[in-house]
Amino acid sequence: MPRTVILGVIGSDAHVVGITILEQALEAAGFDVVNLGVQTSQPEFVAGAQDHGADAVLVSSLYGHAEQDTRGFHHRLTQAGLGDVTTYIGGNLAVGQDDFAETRETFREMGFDRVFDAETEPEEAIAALQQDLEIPLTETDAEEPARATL
Amino acid sequence: MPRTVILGVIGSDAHVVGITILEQALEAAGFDVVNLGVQTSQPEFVAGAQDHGADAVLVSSLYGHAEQDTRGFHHRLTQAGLGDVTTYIGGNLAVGQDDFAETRETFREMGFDRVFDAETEPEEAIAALQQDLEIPLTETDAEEPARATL
Amino acid sequence: MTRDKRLPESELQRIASDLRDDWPTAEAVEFTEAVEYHGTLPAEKRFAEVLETADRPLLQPRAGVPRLRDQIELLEGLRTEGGADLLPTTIDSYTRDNEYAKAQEGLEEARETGEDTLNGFPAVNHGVDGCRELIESVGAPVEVRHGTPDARLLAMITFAGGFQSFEGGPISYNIPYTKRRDLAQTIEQWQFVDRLAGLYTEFGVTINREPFGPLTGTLVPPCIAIAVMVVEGLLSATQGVKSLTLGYGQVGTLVQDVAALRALQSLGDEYLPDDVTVTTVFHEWMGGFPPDEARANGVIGLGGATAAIAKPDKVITKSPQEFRGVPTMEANAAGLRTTRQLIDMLLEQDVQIDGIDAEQEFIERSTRALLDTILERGEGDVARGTIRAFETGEFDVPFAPSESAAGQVLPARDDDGRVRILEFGDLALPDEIREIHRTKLDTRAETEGREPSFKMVADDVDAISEGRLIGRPDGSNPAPSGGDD
Amino acid sequence: MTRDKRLPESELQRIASDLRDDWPTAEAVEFTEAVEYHGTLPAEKRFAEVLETADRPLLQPRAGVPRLRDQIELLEGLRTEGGADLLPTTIDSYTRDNEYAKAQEGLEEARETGEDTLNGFPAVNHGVDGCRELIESVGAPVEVRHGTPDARLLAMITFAGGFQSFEGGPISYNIPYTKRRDLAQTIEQWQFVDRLAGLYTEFGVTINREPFGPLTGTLVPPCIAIAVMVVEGLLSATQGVKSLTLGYGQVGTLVQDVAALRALQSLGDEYLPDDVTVTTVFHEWMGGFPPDEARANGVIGLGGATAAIAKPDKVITKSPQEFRGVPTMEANAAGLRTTRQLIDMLLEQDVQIDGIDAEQEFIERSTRALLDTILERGEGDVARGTIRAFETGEFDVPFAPSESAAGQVLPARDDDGRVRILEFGDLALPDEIREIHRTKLDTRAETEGREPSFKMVADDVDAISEGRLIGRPDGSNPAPSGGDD
Repeated sequence: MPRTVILGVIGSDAHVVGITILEQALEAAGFDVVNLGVQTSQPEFVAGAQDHGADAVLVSSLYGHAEQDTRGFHHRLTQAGLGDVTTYIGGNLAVGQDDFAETRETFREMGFDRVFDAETEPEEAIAALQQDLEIPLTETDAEEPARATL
Repeated sequence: MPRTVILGVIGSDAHVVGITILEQALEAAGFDVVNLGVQTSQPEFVAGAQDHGADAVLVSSLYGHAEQDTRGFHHRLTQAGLGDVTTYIGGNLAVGQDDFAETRETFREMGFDRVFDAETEPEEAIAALQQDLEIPLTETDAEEPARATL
Repeated sequence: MTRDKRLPESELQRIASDLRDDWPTAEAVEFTEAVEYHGTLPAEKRFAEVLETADRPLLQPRAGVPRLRDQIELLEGLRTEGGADLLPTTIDSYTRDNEYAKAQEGLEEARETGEDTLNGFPAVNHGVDGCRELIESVGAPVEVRHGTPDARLLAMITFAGGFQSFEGGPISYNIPYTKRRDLAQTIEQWQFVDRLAGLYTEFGVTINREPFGPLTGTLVPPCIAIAVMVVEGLLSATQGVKSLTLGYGQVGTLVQDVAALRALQSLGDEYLPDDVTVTTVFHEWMGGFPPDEARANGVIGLGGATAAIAKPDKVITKSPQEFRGVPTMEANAAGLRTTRQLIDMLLEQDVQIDGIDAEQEFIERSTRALLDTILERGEGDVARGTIRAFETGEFDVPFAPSESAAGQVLPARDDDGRVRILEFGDLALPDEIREIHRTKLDTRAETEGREPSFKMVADDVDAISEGRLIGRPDGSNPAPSGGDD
Repeated sequence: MTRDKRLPESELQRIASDLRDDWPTAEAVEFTEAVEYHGTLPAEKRFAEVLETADRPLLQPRAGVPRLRDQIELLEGLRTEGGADLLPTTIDSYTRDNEYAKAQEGLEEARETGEDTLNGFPAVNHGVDGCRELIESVGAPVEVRHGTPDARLLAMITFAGGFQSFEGGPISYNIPYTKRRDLAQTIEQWQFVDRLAGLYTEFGVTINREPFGPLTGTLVPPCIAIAVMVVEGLLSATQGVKSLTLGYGQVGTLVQDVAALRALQSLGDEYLPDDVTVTTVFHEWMGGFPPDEARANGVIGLGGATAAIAKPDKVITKSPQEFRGVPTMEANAAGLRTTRQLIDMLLEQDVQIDGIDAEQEFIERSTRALLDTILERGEGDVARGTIRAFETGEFDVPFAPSESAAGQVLPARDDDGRVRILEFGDLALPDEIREIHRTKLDTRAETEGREPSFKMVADDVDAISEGRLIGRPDGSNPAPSGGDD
């Protein structure tokens, strides 16, 4: 059974390239992907997760305002009965040259299960999902995806 | 009657491009030119001026040691009975970003009739020679030189 | 319903009068007086005239800071130290969202604290007089560059303020910039801008209009970019615009870039009415830059070389500090001079590269297929056809954030580095053209020993910033880490 | 009398033994031990092997400072921060004049005061052990670059010291560098250097030799440069050299530079014995640089683009600080990275430029005419023929300070920017070739509305540093003054 993953760029951020490539990678790896696109608000994420029975919500942020944009996000999810959904966040999460370990800690405390920097390859996120959602390897890509899977 | 001009790069300086072009320009302007080339010593300048009955001696220096290389030059010329010969010096006459007015003064005091910086066009030196050697304009180039004059 | 029809005078008046309520500086706009004002500007500040009579590619940087004095100083620096032939004024992003009150706040903060809290020049807030002071204080023509989907008030004020060139268009300043702007509405808003430009033109003041060619700046296939340029050109021409500069963003492959610029000029001349003067602008690489000034200079160098061979009318330059965002004036001027040196060393050389004609023919054939579909969908009306073709995905822009675009097209480089299409979605390209793209990408895939897939796209998006053109998987030719890393 | 004959072993020994008296460090040179030492060097430090097996143009900067530690640090910086594939060690100018005592004084002063009073690395004074420490401490092969007419002792010590590549030759390190060195004597001195390299080669240690292609670095017509390269290659090959890198200095015209590099490889392969591996090196522009780093980056950019299209085996890079003399390590590394970025963005592109074949054919025809005359004058002996042809002016190098060259040749650019010959003197080029040069220069003269004359030469010499390729008289396209001016 394919797992459903919700993707989106939060806030008023319009960076679209990374999430487009991530969408392709997740689909190729056998996930059902719902890409909410850029400039997605917290309520839109929650509604998307509810409507599609999401197993995981992946939040992207590249313009440096991730902390403000995700404040209260997990509270909202819990209220909507989605407290168990796996949540990741990735991108340029802080303005300036902060220590990433510190940034990771901040977002872990906010409730995100995993925190990735902007250099993360899609493969890394996929491997993490496979582990966190306890997906047997046979269920997803054992091989290089062919064009047909795109 | 064409006037004779002696050219050379003084000292151990091997910059040849400028003097080659100056030679061509002077010839095109109707002068008899004796180009002693690069790495020419003071005695060679004096001998050249004597042998060819020079009206003017043009000394070039581009490697920053002009002051050392020309010390005593006019004394040598006078001793050889060439005290009247017109002498010019041009090039990068001092190391670093000195004030050129000061540099000019230094070389004027050493006896050079005119002092030029490295940006000087051949035409300027030619005009100066025409004036200093009192050459009527008809004697030299009133017109653009044809290839045949090279 | 949105139609490609000239906006009636009455409608223009009505909208203008409505817009006057949006911000107090609109009060000062008076058309007749503005036309007279333009008449006082010397020939060297008439944008269209300078651009259209130049005998070599003119250079223009990007630049905008909030305060008037600073903007004048910045532009004069770029002109005298960078040798810029044409100057820009880049507008802040609050203005782009029509948030003039926020822009005002930012401007006042900048004035009080001396710090630039806006990322551009809020021309609406500076008003007609501020704009005129700018135009009068700098020694070259100035263009408004912005990214504003609804730029009607900005156009009213900057045209009255003496600007004679205005970037953007309903597709190029909507689809790549924002998520939820309705395309039909944006087309109508730009009809106002173009009609206003057309009216000035009729009164003897030629306003140059420049659709934004690079779109999303990320591996945009030339046929898509050029189709957008022709569509926006047609929409502008309908409103009376007579001076159009069509744009194209460098993809980094010499043959394809030169071919695309030639196709752009050629299709522009063909599709647009005879009384419109079509010029072209080449944008140096708009994708990710290497995080290293020395390598960035290499990217700029290739841009300059391409421009020298393709000979567009204008080149928008990049700076070696591109990777860190807004460059200093000095870095911006350096990008101008590096570009100028390359152009002036190459411009007089006769460089004819094999394969440009074939690539140009392929680009033109593909662009025609898209334009034919658009005109068909609109039953001859380009506005209607554009809206419908975007709805169906028959017209699409890769990596567009907009919900108005299907966003199904994925580009990738072929084995020669040229940008091809990996995923077409419903893009209106016939099978024989699709087949050529597929074959080219299969060849690359074979070279790399992998299947054509989104991984190529991902690798290609990062390649230039990592020091190469094609995102090969083997990690060969790795870039040495720069001193600035 | 000087002949192109292999130096007998006895003669080699005698000269070597005489040279041992020139400076004490020569004592430490022991051939057999040195061969063994080279055997201990890992594959990545074997110069010829690294160069000859590379799959893309390798980059090499110029660099030399007096103290050993500083030189190691400088070279490692250029390798790690600049991405240099091959490293240089540039020798100081006292050593070039064989003034080892003065070099020693300079070295000691540098060690005491910490200031660099020498303009390079005095390898003779550092001796065999110093050289070996250098070779062992850096992670790439290192070449000796110098400009020494009589480089015999330098070769003895640096070969024993682990260097496996050595620049220069009897023409290329004499005629452009000095006034009064006798050419015949210099040829004999380089026969020693080449024979020593040949002997190492016979013992399994390939010493790469690199004639200095740019010569006077000032608008050298390709046929003259290539003829010198072939002559020096032949002289080296006679002495047993098996790895030859022939050089060429960029003139700035894309078609001519690519054609010249191809002609160089092609004639090198043809004229040199089959068992000699011929590679090529392209020197980025050696003439005057703009006094502005941004514009200098443009010149470097064109060099990188040319290299990417011509694909020589090696590129000697320039730095943006060229105009002010010796660059900092950082600027030198920046020049490497700018070049690398351009090469890596262009290398995989298929760029075939029209007219390269025709230009190559013209260059080859001209070069053959010079080489034929040289061989004729020597009655088949290239050494004798070279000496005689220089005496008669049938072989000549423009702007050469040497009294051994007639110095009658004057070059100028044609209307396309290619370097042609304005004044031939007695250069052995047949009338039909001269006529082509004349016609090309007449066309330029017509464009400029002036006669072909030395004024073109003077204007061309300065043109690139003033921001353009061709020294047009009208002063159009003036360079804006740079921020660094």
